Amino acid sequence: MSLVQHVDGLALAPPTALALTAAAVLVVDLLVRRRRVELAVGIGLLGTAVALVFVAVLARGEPRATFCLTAHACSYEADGFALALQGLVLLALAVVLPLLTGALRDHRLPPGEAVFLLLSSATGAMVMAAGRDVITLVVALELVSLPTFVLVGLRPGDPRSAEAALKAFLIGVVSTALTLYGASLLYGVTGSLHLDLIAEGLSAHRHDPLAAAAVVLVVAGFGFKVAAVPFHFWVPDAYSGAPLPVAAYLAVVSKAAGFAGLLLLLLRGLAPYVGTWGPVLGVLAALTMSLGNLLALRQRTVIRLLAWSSVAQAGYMLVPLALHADAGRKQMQEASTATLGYLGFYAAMTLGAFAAASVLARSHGALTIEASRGLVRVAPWTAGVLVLSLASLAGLPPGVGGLVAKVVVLRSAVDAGYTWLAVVMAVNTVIALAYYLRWAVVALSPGAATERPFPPARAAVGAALVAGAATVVVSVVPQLVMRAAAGGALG
Amino acid sequence: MHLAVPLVAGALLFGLGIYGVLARKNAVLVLMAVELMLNAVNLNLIAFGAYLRDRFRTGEVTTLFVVTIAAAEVGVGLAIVLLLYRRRESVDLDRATELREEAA
Amino acid sequence: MSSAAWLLPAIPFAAALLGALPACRTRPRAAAIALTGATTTALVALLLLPSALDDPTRVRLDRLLIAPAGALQVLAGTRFDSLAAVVAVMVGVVALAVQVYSVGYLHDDLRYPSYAAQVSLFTSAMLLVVVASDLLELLVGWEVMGLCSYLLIGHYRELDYARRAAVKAFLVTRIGDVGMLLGVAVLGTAAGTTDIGELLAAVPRLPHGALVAGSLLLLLGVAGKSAQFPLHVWLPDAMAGPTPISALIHAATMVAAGVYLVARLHPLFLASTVTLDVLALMAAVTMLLGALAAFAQDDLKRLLAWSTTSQLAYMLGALAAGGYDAGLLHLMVHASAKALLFLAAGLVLHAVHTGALSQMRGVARRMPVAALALIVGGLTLAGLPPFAGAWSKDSVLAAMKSAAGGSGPGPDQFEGVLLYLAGLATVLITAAYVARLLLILLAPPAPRGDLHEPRLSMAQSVTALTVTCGVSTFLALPDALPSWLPAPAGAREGIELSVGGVTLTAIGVLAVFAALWLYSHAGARDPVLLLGSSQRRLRSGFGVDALYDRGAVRPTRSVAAAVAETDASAINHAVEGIGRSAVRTSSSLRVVGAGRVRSYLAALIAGVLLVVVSVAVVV
Amino acid sequence: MSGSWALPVILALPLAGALLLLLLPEVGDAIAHVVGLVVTGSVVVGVLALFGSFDIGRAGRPQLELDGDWIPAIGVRFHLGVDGISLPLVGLAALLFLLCMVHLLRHMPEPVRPRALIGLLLLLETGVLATFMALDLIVFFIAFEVVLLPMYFVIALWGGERRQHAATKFILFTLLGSVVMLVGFLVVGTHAGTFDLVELAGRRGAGMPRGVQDAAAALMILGLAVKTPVWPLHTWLPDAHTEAPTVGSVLLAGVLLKMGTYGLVRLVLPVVPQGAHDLAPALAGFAVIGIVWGSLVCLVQRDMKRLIAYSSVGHMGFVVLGIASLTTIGVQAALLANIAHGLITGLLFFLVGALKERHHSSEIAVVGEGMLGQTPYLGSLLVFAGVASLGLPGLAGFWGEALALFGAWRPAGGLPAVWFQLLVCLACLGAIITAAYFLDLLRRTAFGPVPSARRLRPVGEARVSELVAWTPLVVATVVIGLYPRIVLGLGEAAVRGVLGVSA
Repeated sequence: MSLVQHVDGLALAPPTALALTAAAVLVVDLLVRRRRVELAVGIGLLGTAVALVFVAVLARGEPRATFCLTAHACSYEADGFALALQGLVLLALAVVLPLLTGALRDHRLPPGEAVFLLLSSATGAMVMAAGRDVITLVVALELVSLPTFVLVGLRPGDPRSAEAALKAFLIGVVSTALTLYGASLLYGVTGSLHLDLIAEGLSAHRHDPLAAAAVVLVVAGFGFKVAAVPFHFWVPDAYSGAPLPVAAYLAVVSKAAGFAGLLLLLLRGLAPYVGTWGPVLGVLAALTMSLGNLLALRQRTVIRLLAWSSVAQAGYMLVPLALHADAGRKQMQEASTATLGYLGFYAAMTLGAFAAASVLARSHGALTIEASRGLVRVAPWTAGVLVLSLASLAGLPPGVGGLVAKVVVLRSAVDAGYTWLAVVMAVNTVIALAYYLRWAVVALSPGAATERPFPPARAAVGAALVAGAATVVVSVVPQLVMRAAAGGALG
Repeated sequence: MHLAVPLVAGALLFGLGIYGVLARKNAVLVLMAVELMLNAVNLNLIAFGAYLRDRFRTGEVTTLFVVTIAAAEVGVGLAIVLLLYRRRESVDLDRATELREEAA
Repeated sequence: MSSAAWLLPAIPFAAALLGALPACRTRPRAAAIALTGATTTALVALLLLPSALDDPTRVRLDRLLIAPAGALQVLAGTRFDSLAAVVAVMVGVVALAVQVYSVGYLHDDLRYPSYAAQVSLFTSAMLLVVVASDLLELLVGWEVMGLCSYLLIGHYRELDYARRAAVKAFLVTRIGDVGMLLGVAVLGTAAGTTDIGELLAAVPRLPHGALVAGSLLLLLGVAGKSAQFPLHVWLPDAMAGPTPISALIHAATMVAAGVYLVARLHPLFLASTVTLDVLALMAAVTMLLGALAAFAQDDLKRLLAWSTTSQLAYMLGALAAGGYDAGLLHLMVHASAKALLFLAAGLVLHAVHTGALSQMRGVARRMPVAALALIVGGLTLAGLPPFAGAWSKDSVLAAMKSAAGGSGPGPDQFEGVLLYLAGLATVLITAAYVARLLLILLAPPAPRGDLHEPRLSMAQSVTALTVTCGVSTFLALPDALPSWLPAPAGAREGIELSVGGVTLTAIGVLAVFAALWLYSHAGARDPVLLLGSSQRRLRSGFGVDALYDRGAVRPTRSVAAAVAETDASAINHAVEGIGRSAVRTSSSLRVVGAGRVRSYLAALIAGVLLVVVSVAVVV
Repeated sequence: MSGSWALPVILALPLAGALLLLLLPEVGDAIAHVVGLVVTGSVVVGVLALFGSFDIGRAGRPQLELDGDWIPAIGVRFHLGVDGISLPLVGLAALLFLLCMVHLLRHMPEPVRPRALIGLLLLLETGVLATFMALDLIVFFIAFEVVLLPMYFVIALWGGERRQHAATKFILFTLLGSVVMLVGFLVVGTHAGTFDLVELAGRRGAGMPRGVQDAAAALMILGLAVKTPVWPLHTWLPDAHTEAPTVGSVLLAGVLLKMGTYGLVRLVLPVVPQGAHDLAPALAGFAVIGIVWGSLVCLVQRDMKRLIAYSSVGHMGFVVLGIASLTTIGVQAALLANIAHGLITGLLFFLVGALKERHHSSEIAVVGEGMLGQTPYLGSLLVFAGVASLGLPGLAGFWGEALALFGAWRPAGGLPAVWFQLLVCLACLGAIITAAYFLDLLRRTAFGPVPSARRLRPVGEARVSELVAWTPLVVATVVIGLYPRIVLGLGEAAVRGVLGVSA
């Protein structure tokens, strides 16, 4: 056994590029005094673009793997699944970074640190997508989470920001502890922490209560990231305490990372115990979407509405994972495709909504729903993106993307025989429409001629338009997303 | 030594940590309770590693990672607690309830 | 589309369309269009008559597929035989008379143009009924006629009672029509066709249930259109319309449609004794009810309306008794007599501006045209020889008598006897109200003061109809009709006339005339006083209207109110309640986000523990 | 993609118009009207061309098909086509949208904003046409959903006083219906392995066990019943109609309701025939309750818009009854009644809208008597529309309802005939009450003396722009009434196909 492994640099290139960019931002920020915001964000975008190029290059070639224990058990795989998610993370980053400029200026946040933290967290998300053993996943999880805690608490002078950070942090670390404890038990049962080897081990240990408990515990940390019930509590508080772009990042990138880990863990590592976790996730999905939608129904501020809506959306994304004990490889593959596909559509539309909210926050100040009255007059394009995004989130045309996403997820529930879950989701869709619409119609209503304290930030409007364009593209050609999502988590 | 001994000890440690998380109002003490939970994990990993005679030394290696994670968490956590203290002059968790669902 | 029979409904339809155009809405243009249309129609009907009578058994068919629906292929078109030809002539002539008359009668009415167009449309619809080859097609004409009747009764739309009468007429006939539609559906689905010829051919192989149910339902339509008990209530009220309309619709054409339909489908009805029983009973009740109510009326037009109801029952009674030719003969005779009476009554009304008989004493003495018309029409209606009414009535009675004897086609003997007795009694009551009418209008002294002179066109058409009616008396109609209108298989052949019967009837009628003359002459009294306290009861037609109001109209309204309330409170409430409960649930879930991070952590760990335990147990 | 591009081109027209108007704020309001007219006009021309190129001999099969992969990952094909069932509805929709545009020229509801309103209506048109052309379950569903948001905004932004409530109720209620329907589609898709309607209709439910068919049919019928609407799922309709602006009411009644019954014929009958057969008696029962219920409510209704809305419940009841009979004649009748209801109720809503504009209320008491006296055109048209709606033979409304009764009197083999016959009798009762309330309505509005107050301040007679918008409806009602073969003949073969009956 050679202690010196061959490391495939190309496979690792995307996260590496991002990590190096993060470091570069920090260094440059120390050296430069003027125009720090533009510079930090600019370098960040550049690094994102480079990483994206690497992803594209990798996507053209054969799947690569590195850090291998044996010939078949590698800890890092740049396969279709990983690349799709990495692409998603990078594209989302390309929207979040410009959004950040406005917040950096308005709240006088330290630009270098903020961009550095964001890029570090994103690096974690990229690694998460490619990690194939529990340790890599947990480390990636921490890498995603820890910088976001700091980002949430970054608003100077605002005690709510610190409170939000603390809540997110505590729930996060407790969840991680649960995951690690579960991982330790899993190691004990199967003798390995590599996903494929865990799967082999679990196959040999059917109906083991300890293993079942370990399965549940190990999922906890990822449940925290995706904001599933009962790990969702931090979401509304953290979103409303955090700067808006950070909330957007949490809602999209961090959630995507959580789902990446969850899919890998469940479908690849814990697949033999599908009979255990399948029904549990079905129930959790139902609870998550119902709770999220019901609570979103009465929100008056934009940000809490989006927060609860993102909880509800997580519930939808969990639906495909509700599998029956007899689910075979094909069903798991489809479940992965469905969740990943939904994630793709979700990213586009959620970013659109957050971007519009950012524009709103600048042009209107207060962030109540009522404050967006007359948005269509002040910023027609942003209003358009907002309505399109909300329609997508609700799953109604013209947001065909969101509609297709819902169809995909519902289909997998019906396929799996969880028709009740499909009906619950159907009812939830209706509740959700009620609050999305309430906002949309306010934004489109002619309002009192509002004074504009700031002109809408051009970067934010641009970000909104990019997200809107993405939503349109995935609405017209949903196959783009679905094809990318078809690279399953099963390897 | 029988495997059960370290495992039970780990479970107790973990339970203690959970108790601490739930019972303590002081944010710093809650942080310490989380450390207890992570150490329970370490205990488990070491015990299983020894028991399984894992040729990859997975248990031991993972422990190193967990220790690092714990350190990072404490670093970030203390910073946040400090931040809160600077704003509120209190580290009482029950008093940090400004962010909540509004009454309808 | 080659048959000239198409022209019959098409010409007046074109006239109606033209008349509805904005450009044609001036009085002279409207009159020109309407008169041209009516004249052409009558001419076409007359021209088509000889060839149809040449070979009375021949049926000319010209059909076009208009509604291919599954197994049912509705071929609409014309079915022109001698029956259709004869009735078409009747309709054409009466319609022409009415159009001519209306030019004068509505001389000062601004709404004449639309009126004329509606009459044209009406004529077209009636002729469509006459020539229709398919029951659904027939139903089109049948109900469009109902619509025109509705519009024309409501002509004086400012008058509340006219509006109400219009609605009532449409609604009551609609009840019958829906029944009839259902009947067509029953028969049509059973026979697989709604074509009249094919349906009649299929009668022997129809299931008995479908035959009985279908024919009974058709009868409902007949009752509605021909104002038979229990759907007769609309006709007296319908007199709210202009008088020519009363003549056209409510004497000669629309109400005749019911009789025509029974004649058209006679074999179908003859095949179901139950239906004939019901028809006989209906006719018996209606003829007595109508005659008695007519006698008690205070209003000239209402008197004539009730009389119509009663006489239509005669025709239907004849058909029920199997007397095909007798019924049709009476239809013709009555149509011309009643049209004449109505138009003459219109002259009187036009002159005195009131419909009350008590205001009309002696009026006709100063109006020779009207007087002559009233005498000819009245005596025809009463059935006094040598007027044609005597022959037609007698043949009807003869048919009923045979039915009462239980021989030949017809209802069961019991119903036959009832029918015959009612027929006999009605002869006498009819004589009584005709005598009353003539006595009042012709009794001396003639009133003084101004009377409106009838306009020329009105006088013309009345004269023409008087002549027609008078001439028909001397025509050998009773002889000719059976050869023109060969009875369908199973019906009674020909017209049975017995000198004895006619004589007896005549003596009875004369006796009634004499008695009333003596009564009224003695103290210039209205014979209606004979009725004493029961007059009011009879005048209201035995209170059937009030009964309907209490038994059907008001309950329906209260049910409707209750349903509307349930819809608003229960169903709608349930739906909106679901929405509200979602919002309530949302509010009560607020505790989930109460802000304390330690409760968050507790819930988190409790949740995980719950799942861990349950999973570990289940595994 | 393979096949004819005619249908997508027709769909693209209103979509492009909508995008042009909604996305380019620089487009002036006057241009908006022009764009609306030109686009809907060219759609009508396009649809006429469709009629021209349609092979009536093969009306039973979809024609002018376009078929291609759209989302292969979940087996969704972009499959469009028209047959004898959908073509008349496409024609109806195209016509009504054009007429609405004509109407809007002179009658913009408050707040005016023509660019937005016309843009939304064009979007609506895209969805409606796509629904009638879709030959894939998922594409159908998406098109079905396209109409929701535009209609919601039309009601919520241009509606009456309680518009927000009505609009929300409309969209939530119908969305609930359509997602339930989607679950039904997915059940079908799971068991059949395809969403393609032509393929599914060809199999006629083969391979789907009875329980699955029943479940799928129940879900689909439930969803479509909300849209139709079938009693007791109708309560969104009166509110939506009452609050919507005139064009909204016209399109709701004239086109959107049709999507529900079209769905029953297009999706339920051929795809899950066994399920349809099992549920038909219950469906017919609800339909007939709706007929009687709706007409009774109308009897005591004081608002004309609500009255017409409830009358729609009754009329659609006849349509559903015809469909539930599962006979060729019944289903053909239903399709005809669909078209007739679209024309007649569209006309009625135009008229009531005109009255509301003049009197600022659609209360019967406010509108008052004497329309024939003061505004003879408006009055006569109201009488015409009223008697057409009550099913006068010779006008379009008659044939559908009459033939539906024919179909239901002798339902398809295996259905309880006595039950259906009882229902037919009840439906006849409803038809009588329908006549009663329409006649009562006319008595209290069209007829009667002109109120003295109104003599001093005359109410405007119908304008040319209004007459232009209404005349085609009148003409079509008469023509179809006299010669229903135009519609029935088109549908015959296709209906046989849907029911799996050989000619």
